[in-house]
Amino acid sequence: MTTTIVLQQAINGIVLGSLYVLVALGLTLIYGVLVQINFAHADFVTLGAFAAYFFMHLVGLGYIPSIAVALIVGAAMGWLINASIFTPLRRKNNELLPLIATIGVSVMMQNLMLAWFGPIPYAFETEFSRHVIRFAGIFVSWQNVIIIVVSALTIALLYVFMKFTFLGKALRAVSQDRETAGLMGINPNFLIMLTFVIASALAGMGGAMLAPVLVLTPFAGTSVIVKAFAIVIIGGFGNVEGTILAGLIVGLIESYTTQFLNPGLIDIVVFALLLLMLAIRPTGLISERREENV
Amino acid sequence: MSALLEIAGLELAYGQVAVCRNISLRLDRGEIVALIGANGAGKSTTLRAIAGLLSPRRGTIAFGGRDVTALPSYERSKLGIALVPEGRRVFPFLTVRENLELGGFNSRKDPSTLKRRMERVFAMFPRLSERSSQNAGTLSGGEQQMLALGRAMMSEPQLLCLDEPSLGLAPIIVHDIFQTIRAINAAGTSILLVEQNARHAFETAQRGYVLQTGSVIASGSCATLKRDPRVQEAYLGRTATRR
Amino acid sequence: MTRTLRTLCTSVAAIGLLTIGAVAQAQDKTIKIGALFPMSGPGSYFGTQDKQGVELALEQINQTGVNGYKFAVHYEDSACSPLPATQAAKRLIEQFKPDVIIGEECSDATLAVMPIVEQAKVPLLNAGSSSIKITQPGNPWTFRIMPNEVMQGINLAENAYRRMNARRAVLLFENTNAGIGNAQVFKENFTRLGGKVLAEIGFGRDVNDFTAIATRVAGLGEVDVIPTYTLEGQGLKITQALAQAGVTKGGGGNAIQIGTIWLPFGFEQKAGKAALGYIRIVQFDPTDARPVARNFVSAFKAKYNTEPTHLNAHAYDQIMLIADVVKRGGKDPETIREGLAATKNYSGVTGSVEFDKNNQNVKMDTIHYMETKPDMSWVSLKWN
Amino acid sequence: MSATADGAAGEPLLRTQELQKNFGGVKAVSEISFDVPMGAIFAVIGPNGAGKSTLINLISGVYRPDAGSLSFDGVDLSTMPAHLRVRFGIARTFQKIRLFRQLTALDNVIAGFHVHHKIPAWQYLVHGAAFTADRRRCRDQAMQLLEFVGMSGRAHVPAGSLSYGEQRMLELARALATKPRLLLIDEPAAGLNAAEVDGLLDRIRSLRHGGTTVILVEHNMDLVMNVADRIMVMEYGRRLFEGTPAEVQKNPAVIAAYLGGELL
Amino acid sequence: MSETVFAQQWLGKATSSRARFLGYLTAVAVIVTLPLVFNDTYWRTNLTVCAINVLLAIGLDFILGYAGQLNLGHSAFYGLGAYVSTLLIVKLAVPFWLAFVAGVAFAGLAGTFLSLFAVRLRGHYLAIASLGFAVIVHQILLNWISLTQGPLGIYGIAPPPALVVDGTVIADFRNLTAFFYLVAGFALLSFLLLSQLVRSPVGETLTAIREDEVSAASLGINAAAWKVFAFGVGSAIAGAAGCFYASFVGTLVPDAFFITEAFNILAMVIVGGMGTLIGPVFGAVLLTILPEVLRGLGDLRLVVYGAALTFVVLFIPGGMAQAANAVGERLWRRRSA
Repeated sequence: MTTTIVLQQAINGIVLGSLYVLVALGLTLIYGVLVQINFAHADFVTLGAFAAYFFMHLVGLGYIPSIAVALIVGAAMGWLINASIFTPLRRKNNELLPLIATIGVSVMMQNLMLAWFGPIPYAFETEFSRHVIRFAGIFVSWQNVIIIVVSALTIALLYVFMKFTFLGKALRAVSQDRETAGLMGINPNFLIMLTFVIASALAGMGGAMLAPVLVLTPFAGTSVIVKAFAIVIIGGFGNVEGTILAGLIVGLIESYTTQFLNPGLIDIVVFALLLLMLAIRPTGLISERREENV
Repeated sequence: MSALLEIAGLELAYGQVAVCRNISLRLDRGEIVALIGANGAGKSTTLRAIAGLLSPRRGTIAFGGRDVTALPSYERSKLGIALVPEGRRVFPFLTVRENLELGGFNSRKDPSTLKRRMERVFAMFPRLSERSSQNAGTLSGGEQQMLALGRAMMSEPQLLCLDEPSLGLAPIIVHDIFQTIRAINAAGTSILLVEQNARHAFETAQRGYVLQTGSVIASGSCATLKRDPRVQEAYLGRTATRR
Repeated sequence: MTRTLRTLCTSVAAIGLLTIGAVAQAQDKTIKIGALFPMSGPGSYFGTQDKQGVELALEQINQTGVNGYKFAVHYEDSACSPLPATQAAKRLIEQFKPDVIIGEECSDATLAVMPIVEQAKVPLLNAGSSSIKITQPGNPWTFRIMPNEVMQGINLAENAYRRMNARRAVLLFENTNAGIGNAQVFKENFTRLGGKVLAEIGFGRDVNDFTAIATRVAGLGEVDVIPTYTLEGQGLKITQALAQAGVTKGGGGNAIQIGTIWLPFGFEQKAGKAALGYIRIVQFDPTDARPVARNFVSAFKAKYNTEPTHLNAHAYDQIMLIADVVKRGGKDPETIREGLAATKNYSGVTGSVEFDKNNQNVKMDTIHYMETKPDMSWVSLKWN
Repeated sequence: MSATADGAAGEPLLRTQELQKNFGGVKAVSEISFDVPMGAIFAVIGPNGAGKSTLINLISGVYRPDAGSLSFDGVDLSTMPAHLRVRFGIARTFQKIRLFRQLTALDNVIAGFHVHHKIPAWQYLVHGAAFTADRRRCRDQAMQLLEFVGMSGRAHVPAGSLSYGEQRMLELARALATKPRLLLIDEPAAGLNAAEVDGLLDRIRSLRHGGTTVILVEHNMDLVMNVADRIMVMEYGRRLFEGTPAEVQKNPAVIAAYLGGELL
Repeated sequence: MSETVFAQQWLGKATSSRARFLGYLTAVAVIVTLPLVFNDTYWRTNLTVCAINVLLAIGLDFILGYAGQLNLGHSAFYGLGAYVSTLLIVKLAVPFWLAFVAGVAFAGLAGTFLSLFAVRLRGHYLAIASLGFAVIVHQILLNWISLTQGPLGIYGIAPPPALVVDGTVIADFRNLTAFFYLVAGFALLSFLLLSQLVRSPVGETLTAIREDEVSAASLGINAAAWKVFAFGVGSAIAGAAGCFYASFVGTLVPDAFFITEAFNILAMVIVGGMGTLIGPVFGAVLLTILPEVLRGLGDLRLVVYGAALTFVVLFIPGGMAQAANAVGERLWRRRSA
């Protein structure tokens, strides 16, 4: 009985963790390349969820195509916020200003969505939500299977992109040394834009994947973003592998805290882990450290 | 011979602090030209301006007869300017092979050319081939310098700018590096060299420009420069003669 | 600089006063109703629906007026939070000078507003906050037409124990004033009767995935009832997760979810098969045969083209009760307060109203039990 | 003129033993031992990347040594944090200029008085007579220091807007504000023109007359040969040679390694 | 960054001590007259909220603008001040002013503790660590029900006891005007002390740390200790704001100290102009009044608020201090021309 529960909670945790990874990866990518935090990232998630909802309900092509639509909507938002906020502020070379600006954008987006979509939660039902696989006391809904599969595929695709394509390598180069990347013939501005688009596309897609899980209101993304920040730090800012690992860990913490402690304590446990991480390994789970040159 | 690089009246500054006041120089196709001077004279800054990392306050940079003053670094790279920056600046968390591939970013759509170039670089520096799947950050100083040089060569530039290639390297390695530099030049690449090691600079280059506090104070063939007292002064300070 | 700012503030304040004043003085004989609803943030879930009910009621009573009075409503965003609610209440009282105030939904906000209305001597009519503190001790200026957490909790616990023969319960509740309060009352009464509470699982409003909670409930062994105190959004997720985990009837288990009036009509349709067997208290029953309910439902559908919720109904009832008080002679804050206190057997959409000495509605016909059938329709359980 | 003879007799002001510092497997400084006598001007030369700046960073406390020890006036410095070393009388300038760019030149120097304020703590909140006196004293002394480095006319210019040479001089003035017994100067002549170098040379000499011991890292041989009592030559993190200027100039290994052989 | 520099120069240096004295006199006059000009309870409430927010903003500015530490968790200290003082009053019947001191001290100690822990962290790491701290504090307030009542809240918190001298009531804090004078007076005093502090060597020390810690260490500055000090002072001031909040609103629930509150305070500092003390004062006033003034816009009020915040950052990155500076400079130029 207990092993079943532990196993079941592991599955629950991994499902949730893979969703967090999708959201946190975007934050990490942006941080890696720009050393900036985008607070509006959460609202891209929400927007992606709504895009998927309305596409499903107005166009009626089913859930899977709606994920693609959410991805595109997220990408477009990423492009927009990069062009309107980060590009003009990059010249000011200040780490605070873009952060505050994105808080402003976040307030604006949330309330615009509130005006358009209203506060009453949308029931996001997909054709997979109600089908449950049961095996030896373990249950998984098809929706969750899709979440795991799509997340794993996305992460794999992203990995292939970063590892094996020229653009992906260029992107990593830009995050390590923007100036030298320029010497290679790489246009850093283009790649920063690309990073934003990819990160936001992930957020949008994350939204579509989260939509059946989330309580879908204009404030839905906010509930995820604080944890996403924790994941990004636990994984090490700008570190993709660390973020994936940390995302899964936080997902597991959430399910095991629920099982053995109390769901009210989830945030305390997650952020205690965060502070512990910062105390013992300030650069994250998988460390990349450089000496300061004086 | 025609001028590959022609710089006129360059004034460069970081923020409000002027570093170079009036730099004019010229480099012909096939030449190795050395820029020499004491620390802080503005040598590296001049190279950065040539590569497009710093836009000048005043003055022009022409490359292959075309005014490139306003072009960003990645556009200049496409025209055939490559810079091996001070401190090598390899991408530490990319493998050696990935570093090299990025060096050939401009030819990314032509895999066969890239393959040929990479083989050439590996032939030049067999050590790199042995370590091709290692992260560049784990290489020794000398190996990083080889990588930086190889990476620059991956674009088969017309002009290769080298910023202190001997910095912090053991003599044997420095020797090797300079041999390679000469070989690269012999194969047709023009080279602009900033070097603190006077012997190597003068042994390698045909002509030189001497910089002092941001201005060119002497120029000419290396043979004549070697004997010019102003060179010793600019390079090493007025020597102990005054005592 | 400072002087400019002060001038600026004064002029802005003046403009504000003028606009509000203009609305207020449009009619000579007007009963001014101030509405404190959460209209920003997640709490706007309540405000939006409240507003619909109010608008419908206004439309109806202003066609003819009552005793020659027309009704005007001014909304302020009280944001479901003490300080904003205080600010909103003061602004409302100062600038709109209402004869009566309706709202807030969240107990914290209502409790924060109560001293202010008492000081200003303006009656406050509440229909959405369940905390017992609002009417115990309460104050003479605050009235509540909804049954409080104690009334609901005792009733629910007794019915669960006696009629459903439940002995083992698991409490699921959001970590809010109302969630905790309701769960505690149930627990006290259920254990007093001899039942056993196997687990109390509270969770924040930011918890999304309830599979983990459902898994935990499933691991607790035999469970008879699961009293659940959440809003619609999380409620849907919980019901589906419990069914998935095979805990509740909807998922082939034996446990039955029970709950208070928080969930809107239509919840079962949204939740689907998972909601099978759900038994809950509703205050507003759209199948209610009384004419007042019938008229409300049809008028609401005509105006908004959607089924009304209990929030719509409560807001509607608040206005209609005020209209009734005006009919009985209420014309200013003091007389409206007296009128409210004197209410006897007023029949509203959500049931009848009669206040005790603490101004709590004591009519138990506001507590109906409904059970969800396999076709997702409701059947009334007539447990009162 | 040379203080070497007197200084060698007494206890050295600074003594380093077998100092070692690694960066990711590279030995930036290895097995460096030397003594700096009281009142001496001790120069460290060597090619770029030889480990000179790392040595300065070890002495000033920016880095902790991986092995070896260093003591100042008999006090062990090995584990002492940088800011405490200042209280013992060690000050420094930086190779890559690190001024407070947004503060004026004057305020940069005043910031250097940090360890020398002697006012009761409450007067930080209620500015009384002692506070005003201290302010005036700091201001006056700061102006004197600016005058010393020839910058009294630029006192109210933000440091970031000063010319390169001025910034170097301002760093020197700021370091002097801490009233050091040992001053570490890292490439002060880099980017200076000949006239400025002359001025620098005079200032270093007058510092020595004032009793300050100086460790000078420099490429400018003119400067080094003219002011230094002793010179240590470094290469690849190791000590290649140590001696008087005359000895250094004659040593063939030094000439080969640093000066580029045939050039001189 | 350069915009803030100009603002600092103009606002910080160009004022002589006489001008400052006149400034404080004006401030006192403004504080005294404000409740007389705005003579309804709604605006008097807003005035007090402004004064509370001014306290929060100058406290954060001291940490952020002067010591250069990106603190995203200011709401935690605000909440700790509120809860500690209130719990002492409610549970142990401690006299208000003693509880006030305890609340301030506890918040200050919490800030010191966080800072000691986070002293190695820089930039965004510190930002997220402080954010994490704020999340934890909020969650503890929410979950430790036996102590804090959690979401059930604490109600009917009394205002500070009336000020009585020789049997005559001088100030009864149930009166809004008196309460405003109390908080505004405290804010003015805090401002005065902070301003004295930043114009003393402490100001230079903190600026030096903000600009370059390595360089500061080379001047004997113990950056870690001073950063902890600044954090402690800033969070203690937030604690004071919390004590006032509790006794002013009379109701205490943990959600009042959710992390969005920290963002609001941060926005006040930025919009006002960080690194100047006077800027955040106006930033706090503006961002407290703006949402109230925008109430007329109904649903779109927060959209406009968000847009305004973004706009300020994009076009006036030095905040109101920069704008005032630009205007002042232009006027000065015109006069001298």
